[in-house]
Amino acid sequence: MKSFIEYIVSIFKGVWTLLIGMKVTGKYVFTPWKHVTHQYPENRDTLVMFERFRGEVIMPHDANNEHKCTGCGICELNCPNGSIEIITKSIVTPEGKKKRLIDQHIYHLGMCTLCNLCVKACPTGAIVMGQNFEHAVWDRAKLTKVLNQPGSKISEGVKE
Amino acid sequence: MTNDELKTVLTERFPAAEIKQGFQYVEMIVKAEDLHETAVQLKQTDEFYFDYLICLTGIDYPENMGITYHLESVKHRHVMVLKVRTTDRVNPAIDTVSDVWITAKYHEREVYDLLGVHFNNHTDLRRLFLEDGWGFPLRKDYVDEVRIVER
Amino acid sequence: MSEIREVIVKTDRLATDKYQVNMGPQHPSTHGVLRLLVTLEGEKVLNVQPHTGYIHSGIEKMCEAITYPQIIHLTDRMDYLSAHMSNEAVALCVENALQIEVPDRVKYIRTIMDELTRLASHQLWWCVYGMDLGALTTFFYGLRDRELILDIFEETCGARMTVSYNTPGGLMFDIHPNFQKRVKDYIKYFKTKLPEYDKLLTGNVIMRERTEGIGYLTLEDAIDFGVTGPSGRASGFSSDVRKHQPYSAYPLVKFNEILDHRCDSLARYEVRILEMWESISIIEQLIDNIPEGDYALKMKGVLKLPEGEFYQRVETARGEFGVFIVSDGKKNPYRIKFRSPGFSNLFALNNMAKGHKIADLVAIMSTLDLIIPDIDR
Amino acid sequence: MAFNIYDFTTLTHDIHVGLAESFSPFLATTIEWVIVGVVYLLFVALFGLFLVYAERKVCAAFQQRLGPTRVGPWGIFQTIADFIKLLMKELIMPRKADWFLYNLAPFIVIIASFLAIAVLPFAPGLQALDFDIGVFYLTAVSSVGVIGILLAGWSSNNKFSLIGAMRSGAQILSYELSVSLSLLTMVVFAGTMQFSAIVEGQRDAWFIFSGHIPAIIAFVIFLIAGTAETNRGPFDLAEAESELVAGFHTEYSGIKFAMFFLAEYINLFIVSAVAATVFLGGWMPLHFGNFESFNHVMDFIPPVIWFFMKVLTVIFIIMWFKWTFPRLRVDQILTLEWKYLLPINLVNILLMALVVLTKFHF
Repeated sequence: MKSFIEYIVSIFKGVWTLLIGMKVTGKYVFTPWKHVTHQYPENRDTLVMFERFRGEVIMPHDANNEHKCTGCGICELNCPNGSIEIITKSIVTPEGKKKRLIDQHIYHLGMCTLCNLCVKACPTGAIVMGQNFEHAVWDRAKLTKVLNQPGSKISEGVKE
Repeated sequence: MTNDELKTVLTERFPAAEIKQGFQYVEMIVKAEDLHETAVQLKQTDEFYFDYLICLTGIDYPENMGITYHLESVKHRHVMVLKVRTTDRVNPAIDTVSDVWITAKYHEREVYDLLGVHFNNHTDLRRLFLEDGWGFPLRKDYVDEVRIVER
Repeated sequence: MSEIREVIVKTDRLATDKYQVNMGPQHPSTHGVLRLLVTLEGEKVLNVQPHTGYIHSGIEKMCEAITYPQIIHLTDRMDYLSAHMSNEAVALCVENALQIEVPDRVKYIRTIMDELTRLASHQLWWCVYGMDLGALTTFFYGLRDRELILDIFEETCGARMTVSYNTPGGLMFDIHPNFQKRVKDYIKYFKTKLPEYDKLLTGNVIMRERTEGIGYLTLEDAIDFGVTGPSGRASGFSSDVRKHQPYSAYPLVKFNEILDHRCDSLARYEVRILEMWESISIIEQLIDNIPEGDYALKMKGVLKLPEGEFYQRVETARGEFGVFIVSDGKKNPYRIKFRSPGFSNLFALNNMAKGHKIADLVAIMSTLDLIIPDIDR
Repeated sequence: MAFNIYDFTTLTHDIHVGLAESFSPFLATTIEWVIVGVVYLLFVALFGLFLVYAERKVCAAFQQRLGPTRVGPWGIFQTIADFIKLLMKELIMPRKADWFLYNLAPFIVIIASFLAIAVLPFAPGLQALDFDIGVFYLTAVSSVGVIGILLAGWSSNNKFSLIGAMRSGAQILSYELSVSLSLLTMVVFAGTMQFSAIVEGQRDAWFIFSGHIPAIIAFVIFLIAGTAETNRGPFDLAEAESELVAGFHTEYSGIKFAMFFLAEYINLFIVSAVAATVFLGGWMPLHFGNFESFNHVMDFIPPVIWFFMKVLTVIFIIMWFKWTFPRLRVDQILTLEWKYLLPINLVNILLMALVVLTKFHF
């Protein structure tokens, strides 16, 4: 008899726990406007990434097409994956001094793990992390980028 | 037991072994032939009772192959490092401790896989991660011109 | 007579037939690319043999070629759910070897981040566990709450999962001005959601039937196999590194090590649920008291560790994570070994799943909370 | 042709008379068959698609998501797009599969669902087959589907499929008992097996109200067993995704997979429709004793709408089960049936017999 009562009680207890679970999900199903989905491509205009978000390495240029990169190569040294290559060129200044300048700051986005070490190491703050995260391209070669724009030069006042 | 006490007791117990205070833990270097016996004693003696093998690392030193065991006693909460070395770098072989700590069975398989150290009496010594016929990548003389790009 | 015997022989042959099934590497419940070679008799599991290496990436070998600050970003990729703890392990190991003491602010922030990571990891575990049991809705509730933690990470660290927030000697950035407020808001929010987890799954009679007494792992076996973390603690194995070898700000906070002696799947489940409460309490103790100061020490451009061997243990969401650095005085390690909790935990699976049904195998594997890159490295 | 939304008897009768006048009796019957077949096919396909869409939206609401939004407004054409995709997919067959059985299985499964749908009364006069053993026929043909599932699992030569099929076999055979017994309880109460008569008997009060306690118990048992019979969560262990990848239909692709998929939803509809018909009064409007005005307002809603409202409510409850509960293990599912549902059911039939004998009902 005792086991029979236990049997009946176990049925009601089990059903009760199930009903509690259904109450939790029921609370959500009847408030469907409280959804948490972000509709990504639709909300592109209003989507603001956090300022520290690491999407890619970029080199900001100002209005005169000037950047701050001296071509020192510290970022290249600090990169764990070899995704940065610095190509420098030697020019002769009007004063007759020989000077090394950045020719191309090559950045392989496909190899980059976005660890922020290059940005942290850069002595002049020439490179920063950009917020763009839509990197899909059809051709892998497009992931190799030249960060300094053509014809750009180093801005005045950046100490070398 | 604190490190100092442990060191004293270990010195008494294993006179043949080389015992020193390492950076954090007491380190004991035993000969390869004494390893299994030492391991059994370390686990079963009540004052040590090292029942938890934290980590088993194979290291390719310049002259020899070494295995480092990090041991902890759950009962006494002391930690020590047991080391064993073999000078044979071509076909290194060391006794297994997998019958003492079961977890060593799989750590040893990993060491065998990556360093090519053979463990005597191991019941199931197969490669763990890599394919058969692959080299031993954690050895310092490992060359792989295709996959490793030097900078 | 002979006919009868023939029939008996035939049915006999039908009756006892073992067969092997490959679960994985592309199986929905192996959480990645683990392959289990399961020997079955009907639905009963006779033997489970894990085959690893499908996502072996040679991180230990790669680390031998790069410098210490660079190693940190590779540790993100091992146990991606406890990325911050793995980062911290390397940073602590290097700091210990160099014998430098980081500012208190760094310690506090690291600890808060640790616990947030643990919360996020346990939430993901919870939702995946529900899914492995067949309750698909838990998956979305868990992710919903985890997403907010990842937002906090993104705001402060710049990345959601592979945070790379630690550097030897401190942190990559200072915390974001919004950080404290956001964390407090989150804790307030999550305190209302965590009881819901209990209502939805913990109390559920089906879930209890599925887990009670399933996947028994004795204390001796847990220690022998080195099963640490919540899985080990559910067997009574007191293995919390935060308690036994405290690091960062853990000596300063009060918290309980959750121990359970029931040793089954339900115990492993409940230990994790209770650990979430503990994490909340740790965060609450620290979040208002973050001291002012530097967020990082000024370190040399090239870090060189003294010659020697250094070992650092931390507690990740899955168990004890160890970094063993053998240094020969150069700027990169001579040998680095990561003692990953998943590796040791995985191989106890055979011991636990033997004799249970195939559905239990999935449930047991899920309670171990395996992350495959953590195993393969 | 007199079209009346409240009663389709005249409409069907007019069609029959019209056909019989223009054609020979044999041809007329054939044309009627074809018309009925096409109508049912269309209904099943469209309602199946609607159910898939509804399931996705309901499930999304449970999980605080939005569900499909891209194809058409609110994603209403999503399932149609999915169906077109499935139609165009390559049919892959494992090399060592049993060719004949492998291709036969999906048809058996879907034919079984079609057979069962024939006896359901959608509205007065809107019923393909109305014969005196309707309930008996329904329980008989609805269990034919398990043969298809077993064949599918066995013939695809995949161990996961085989395990799934065996689980499904054990499960459906067991739960068939509970479904039949709970229906039997109501047959005892109604005193007939004919669906139209069962609905007619609920003109004053639905059976779940007039049969009070035993009817409610039977309803709950029918819901549980019906969920199990349709292989839906929490009893979806035949296709347990986290354990068996996709169970018995792991190896099926394209349109054959679509047939299994559709059959699952038709079965869901059938179970809900039977529950609605036997317990909730089918197409009968909600009537309360002597509230004449209220009853009159209820009568104003067409019977077809009543029927589908009830069916969709039951379907929603079954979906609620699926999106809340974890899955049972195979031994627990059998324990639930043999140790809980079956004894309760047997006692319940006795109780119902007592209720009927003592006329202790409304």
